[in-house]
Amino acid sequence: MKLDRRTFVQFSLGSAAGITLSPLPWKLTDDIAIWTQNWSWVPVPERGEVSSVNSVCNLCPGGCGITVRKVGDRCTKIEGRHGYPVNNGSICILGESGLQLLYGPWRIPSPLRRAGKRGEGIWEKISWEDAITQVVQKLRALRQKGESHKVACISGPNSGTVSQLFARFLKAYGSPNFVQMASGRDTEELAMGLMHGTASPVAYDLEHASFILSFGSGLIEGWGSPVRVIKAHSIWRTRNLKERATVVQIEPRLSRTAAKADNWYPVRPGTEAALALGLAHVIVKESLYEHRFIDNYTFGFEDWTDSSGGNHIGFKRLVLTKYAPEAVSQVTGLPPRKIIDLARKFAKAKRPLATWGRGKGSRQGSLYECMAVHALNALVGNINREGGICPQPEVSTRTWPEVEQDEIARSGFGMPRLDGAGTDRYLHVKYLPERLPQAINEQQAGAVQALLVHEANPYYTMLDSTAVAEAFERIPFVVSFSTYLDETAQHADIILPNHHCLERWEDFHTPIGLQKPILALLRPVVPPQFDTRHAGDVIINIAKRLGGSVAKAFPWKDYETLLKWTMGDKWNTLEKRGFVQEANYKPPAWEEAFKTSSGKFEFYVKALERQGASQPQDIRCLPHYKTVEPEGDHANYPLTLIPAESIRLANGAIGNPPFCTKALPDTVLKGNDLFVEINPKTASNYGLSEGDSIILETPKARAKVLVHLFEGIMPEVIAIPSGLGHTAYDEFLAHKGVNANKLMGVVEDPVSGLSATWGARARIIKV
Amino acid sequence: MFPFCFEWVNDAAHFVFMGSLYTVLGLVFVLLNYCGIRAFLDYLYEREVEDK
Amino acid sequence: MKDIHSEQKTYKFGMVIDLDKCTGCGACMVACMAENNVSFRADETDKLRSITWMRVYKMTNGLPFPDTEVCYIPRPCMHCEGSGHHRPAPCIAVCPATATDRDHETGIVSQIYTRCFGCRYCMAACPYHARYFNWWDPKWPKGMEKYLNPDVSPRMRGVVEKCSFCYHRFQRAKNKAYAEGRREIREDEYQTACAQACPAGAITFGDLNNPQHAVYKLKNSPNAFRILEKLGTNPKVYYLSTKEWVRRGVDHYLEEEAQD
Amino acid sequence: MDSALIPEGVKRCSFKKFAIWIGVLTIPTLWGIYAALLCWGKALNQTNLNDNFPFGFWIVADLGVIALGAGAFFTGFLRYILKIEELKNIVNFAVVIGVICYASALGILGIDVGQPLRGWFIFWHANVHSMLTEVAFCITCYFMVLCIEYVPLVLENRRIDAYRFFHFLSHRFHQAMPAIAAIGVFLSFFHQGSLGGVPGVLYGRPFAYRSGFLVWPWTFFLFILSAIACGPCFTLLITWITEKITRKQLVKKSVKETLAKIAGWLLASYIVLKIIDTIYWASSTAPRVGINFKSFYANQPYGIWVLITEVGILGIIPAIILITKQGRSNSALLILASFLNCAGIFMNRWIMTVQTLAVPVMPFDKFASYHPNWQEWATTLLPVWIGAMVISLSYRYLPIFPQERELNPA
Repeated sequence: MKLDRRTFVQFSLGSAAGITLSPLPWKLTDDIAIWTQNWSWVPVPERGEVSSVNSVCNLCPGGCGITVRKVGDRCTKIEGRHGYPVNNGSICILGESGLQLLYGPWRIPSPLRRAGKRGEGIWEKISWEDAITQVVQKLRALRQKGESHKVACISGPNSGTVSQLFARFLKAYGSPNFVQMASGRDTEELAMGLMHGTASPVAYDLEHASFILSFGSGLIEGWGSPVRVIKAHSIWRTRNLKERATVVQIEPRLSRTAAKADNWYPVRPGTEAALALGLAHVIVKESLYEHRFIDNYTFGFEDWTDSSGGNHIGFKRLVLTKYAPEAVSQVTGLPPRKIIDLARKFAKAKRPLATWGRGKGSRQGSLYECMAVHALNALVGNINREGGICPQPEVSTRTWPEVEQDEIARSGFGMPRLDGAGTDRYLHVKYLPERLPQAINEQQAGAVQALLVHEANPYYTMLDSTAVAEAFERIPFVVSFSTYLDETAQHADIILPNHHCLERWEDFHTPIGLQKPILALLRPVVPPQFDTRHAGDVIINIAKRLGGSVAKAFPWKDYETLLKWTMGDKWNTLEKRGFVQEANYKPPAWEEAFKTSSGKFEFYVKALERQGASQPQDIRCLPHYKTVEPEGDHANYPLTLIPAESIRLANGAIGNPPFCTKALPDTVLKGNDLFVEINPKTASNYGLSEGDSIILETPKARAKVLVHLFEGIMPEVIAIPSGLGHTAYDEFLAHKGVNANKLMGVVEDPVSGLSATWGARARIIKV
Repeated sequence: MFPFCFEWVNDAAHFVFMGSLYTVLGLVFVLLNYCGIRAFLDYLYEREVEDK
Repeated sequence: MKDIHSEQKTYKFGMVIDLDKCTGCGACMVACMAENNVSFRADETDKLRSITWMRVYKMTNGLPFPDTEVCYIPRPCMHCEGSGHHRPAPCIAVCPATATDRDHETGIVSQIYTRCFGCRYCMAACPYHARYFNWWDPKWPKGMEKYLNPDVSPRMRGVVEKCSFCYHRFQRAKNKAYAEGRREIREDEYQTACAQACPAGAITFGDLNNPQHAVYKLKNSPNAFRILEKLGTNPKVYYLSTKEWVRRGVDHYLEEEAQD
Repeated sequence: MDSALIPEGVKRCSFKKFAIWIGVLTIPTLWGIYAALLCWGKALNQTNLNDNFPFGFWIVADLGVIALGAGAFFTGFLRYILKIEELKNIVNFAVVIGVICYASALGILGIDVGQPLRGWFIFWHANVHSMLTEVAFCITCYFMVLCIEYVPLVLENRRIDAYRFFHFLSHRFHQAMPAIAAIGVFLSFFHQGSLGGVPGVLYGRPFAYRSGFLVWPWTFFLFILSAIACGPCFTLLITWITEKITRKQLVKKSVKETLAKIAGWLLASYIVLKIIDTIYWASSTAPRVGINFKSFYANQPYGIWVLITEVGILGIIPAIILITKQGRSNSALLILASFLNCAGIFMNRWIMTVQTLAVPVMPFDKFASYHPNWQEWATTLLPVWIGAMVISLSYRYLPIFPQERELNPA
């Protein structure tokens, strides 16, 4: 057949018609649709046998019980454990994001050795054998040179056996420089130690309180054990109107807690102690205090005379003379009327309770402020009582045998601590983590030859990040035990990655603020996902390799053996139930409650007589208000910067997981730019409107941020979200926003030496 | 959607709506075929039609 | 829109959220994301393109410092009942491909991802912004797909998704009940992920028709209200608040309308 | 070169010139195709659309071009059903414009939906209660009808007509045209209305929601009326542009004026009804859900000026021009009025789509604004270039304008 144009056209038209009428197009249309429903790049979760494992979450000091739902060998969900005494089935935003931390790309897959410059992020994968050998060689060399005291160790604020292992290691090795990261409990322990004679954190009976006076505590922002406190908050809200608890929030910013409170009293940042003492003034003046307690179980309320005949003023005289509502009003900015009202309401409430610890309570804070707040609690007599406070109890475990130090260890351990804790200047504190970078920077190079970091991310979480970075520069050998590639790990020389908390055994002691002691057990829910090892095992291994008395201090085969040994008779219950609770624990009655030298609750803390000669002795020993002035003068830095903490934004050693970052409102972060909150009044003074770019500058650093106008913040105050500005981790967290810690310097508490920083002076420049 | 589909419901909405659709489609189909067939017949018999 | 299951036990699942208790902590948002395989991206700050089946809104009373007040409003899909056959939920009425429908057994407004072809008419119809479009292919960083829940299929790009009241949990509970020879599921057997996680216990979930369920009593409280009630969407999500400005703040009122 | 294809007795530019013209049009076309490929390949994040604006420029363009394309069915309706014989001189061109408009609408929808490959689910799993289903069914059917109306025009090409079969086929089609036009009219009235129903039924969106008659909200009827008011004007506008480009008069003035007069009266009645509707909506529909209609216009750029511009400047003014004899007999005014009319309808579609979504419904929600990005512009303008090509080709090779020979004697 000749193919001319006509035939061609006919043929084409014919075949087109033929194909159209055939089932082919229909079949294709259908197939394509089915293809779009089964794209290979959309994951199909594998099915498998469903099971669940109970454990404990240790992402924060809250210690919630968790139930991990598993499908096959995959963890698919973390839920609150039903019947668990802390959280009973509920869980917080961070805890339920835990699987993103477990499976995320920010995990460190194996031991790493730095291959590029510090912080450059170029790593070489090495074997565990190699990695440990290198650490051991370095430590051995230092020890042989008699420089064992030049090894420092920073551990998380957690009180479990792993932290203690590190402390023990340093002791056996021969260095005094074991430091735990800062937290609010440092100051609480100190205040309790001084006033009650029991150095433990404060346990609050929130559930039974009927009037909660919070001095800036972010009760529902992650303060204390977050889920437990939110649950208590719901109890306050549940009772019928008559019995409904009243919550009063003292804070310059309308935080979530302030928003949910019945009354929000904004005071100038840093003046909370003055208000507490002003309230005490009214309570004392109007004799609204609990006479039975004050008269019988306290010391230093009234003026007193010592054995040598010296006259001392008491708390009563102090507050009556110095903290009249008008004077306090001048300081705090709160009208006298409100102060008087608040004091009366507080004192007359059935079970009033004052809480201390700004934000999440993760910053140390001023000792006198803490004492002033607890003096309030003492005034209303709610010590060791229902709805009151008591020293936080612990479940006892077996004590490890004393470390037998060899000569090197003895001499190294005997050297003064770098941070100065325990010296005459800082008599009452164990560690001064926030002083450490400064101490390192002040001394000649080489004060610290090697640093071990465990469960902490000091490079990010410590105040004055610039100084911290400098201190790191001065340390030639940094070993990180981190699970994640955080900032500290990024600036380490060797990383010995720890198991994720869902992959390991560990003990967890009473969550912060709980009145009933609990001992709980983290257990491996899944086998290790990467080539990681338990930090406890690694440190035992290192000790054994170092040999001699160091090895002898660790008679246990491995961490699991040690844990079982330490838990003693509680192990079986722990393994079976996951926790041991002394549900019937009751704090001792007033008669036996106080272990102070006077045997009473001390308004006048005799132990402070020896310290801080800059002030008259009587004032020194009594809770009083003294401004903690941040760096910078008012003329140059007319504004005040405070951190804004949120439960949706983890600002501790654990980086915020992607889910939590996703849950952040768009008034915190826009792209990679951070918003700071400014009152519209202040903003209009600077000609700023919503979303404007500004340079925020403090004496420590400057940063470019965006303006978010918020009526809920005090004029002249700027709030910066705390927890962003990471430089490590991954694309889901790094380079988003600004690290608030960078902008704030360390302000040393004059008496304790702990960091009393609550903010910074600042100025803004419109760009 | 056809009346034998599992989602089909015997109600006014379906009758009216789908009914209209099928009517229209049917009409168009009939018209097209009518034109085509008539034209084909014209072509076969070379019928000259009066100009429009 | 079909009535063929008349012999079946039917429920009307709904939610009551106590705004006095809600602390705006966001646990519900993440519980939902974790349960329902919601994808995430490096930058989720554009909230107009961020999938959050459960989203916590913040409402302020508009007064200046220091009289400012704030209330948090968790907003799942309202699972609107609409009014009768002729006016179903706004989204159901408009979906051209019947990809969203009211489940006869549970009253849940469903969404069939594999059927949705992404016209987004339902999103235009929904006044609550409860519906979200997949503007991107969902991607999980390597290794993270391990935590995905096999009971919920991950969505593909170009389709609309929304809160399902954790429907798969209902099916799980129902299967269990049937296996145990029960026709009805118990209140505690079927709870949504957000209700389960909420640390404040602010979210109560259950059968609104069942007097034994907590939601039944709560929804009749004088403090109960719904968002945009006047539109007639008839949501199955109720809220509780003792604060007048909150109750009034979630709907429109003409100036002359007296305080209720 | 292609003289054998060009209709007899008319003058056309050289093939080279024509090829350059088509070539020029290809450039923006490729730009548009590139944008479309981006949207298909990388998903719809390539646009400025978001969860607050699930509908945007594309949907506006869809509603707009379908309204503008109404010239085809309405002229057909006047010509074949009302037997206004004079309009046979413009009906062909109206059909060409109609085909382009409807093809554009379908094409844009093909980019707009998230899963175009399963777009046919709208037919397979149809929800008969959805206005969009009605729209999809009608415009698909009507597009088919338009194609059938366009085919006889193609068959009239000299070369094709030379084939005897096509000659006969063309003839038979012409015979069937009134019936086809009738089907087209039926379909068109419905889908133009349904397009109005698309926003009108959104009872969760008080800005768009309208009460109505049976299942049809008032916007249903307003959209029909506005479409048939602007369709003919759009035909006139395109005719004018074609005349400008070809530098020839193609349609007699009397024909245009007839069409303009009809369009004018339709527009006038539309505007009256629109005002009544707006008053009723502002005074009754919106207050019933607690909303003072002023609050709809509280956020810029959607201030009250929107209403004034749409109804006043782009409605009342062209209506007055078109219904007065002096107005429409002045060519410049006629074109101005046609343009304002079309712009007004387009603006109406924008408002009913975008402003509806911009106005926050939950009182604690934030107002959001929207503007299309380049991908949306490029794809939305794609039909303009392709349309220009189709018109150019049709004009060159097909006897679209019966009066051309008479008006431009060789």
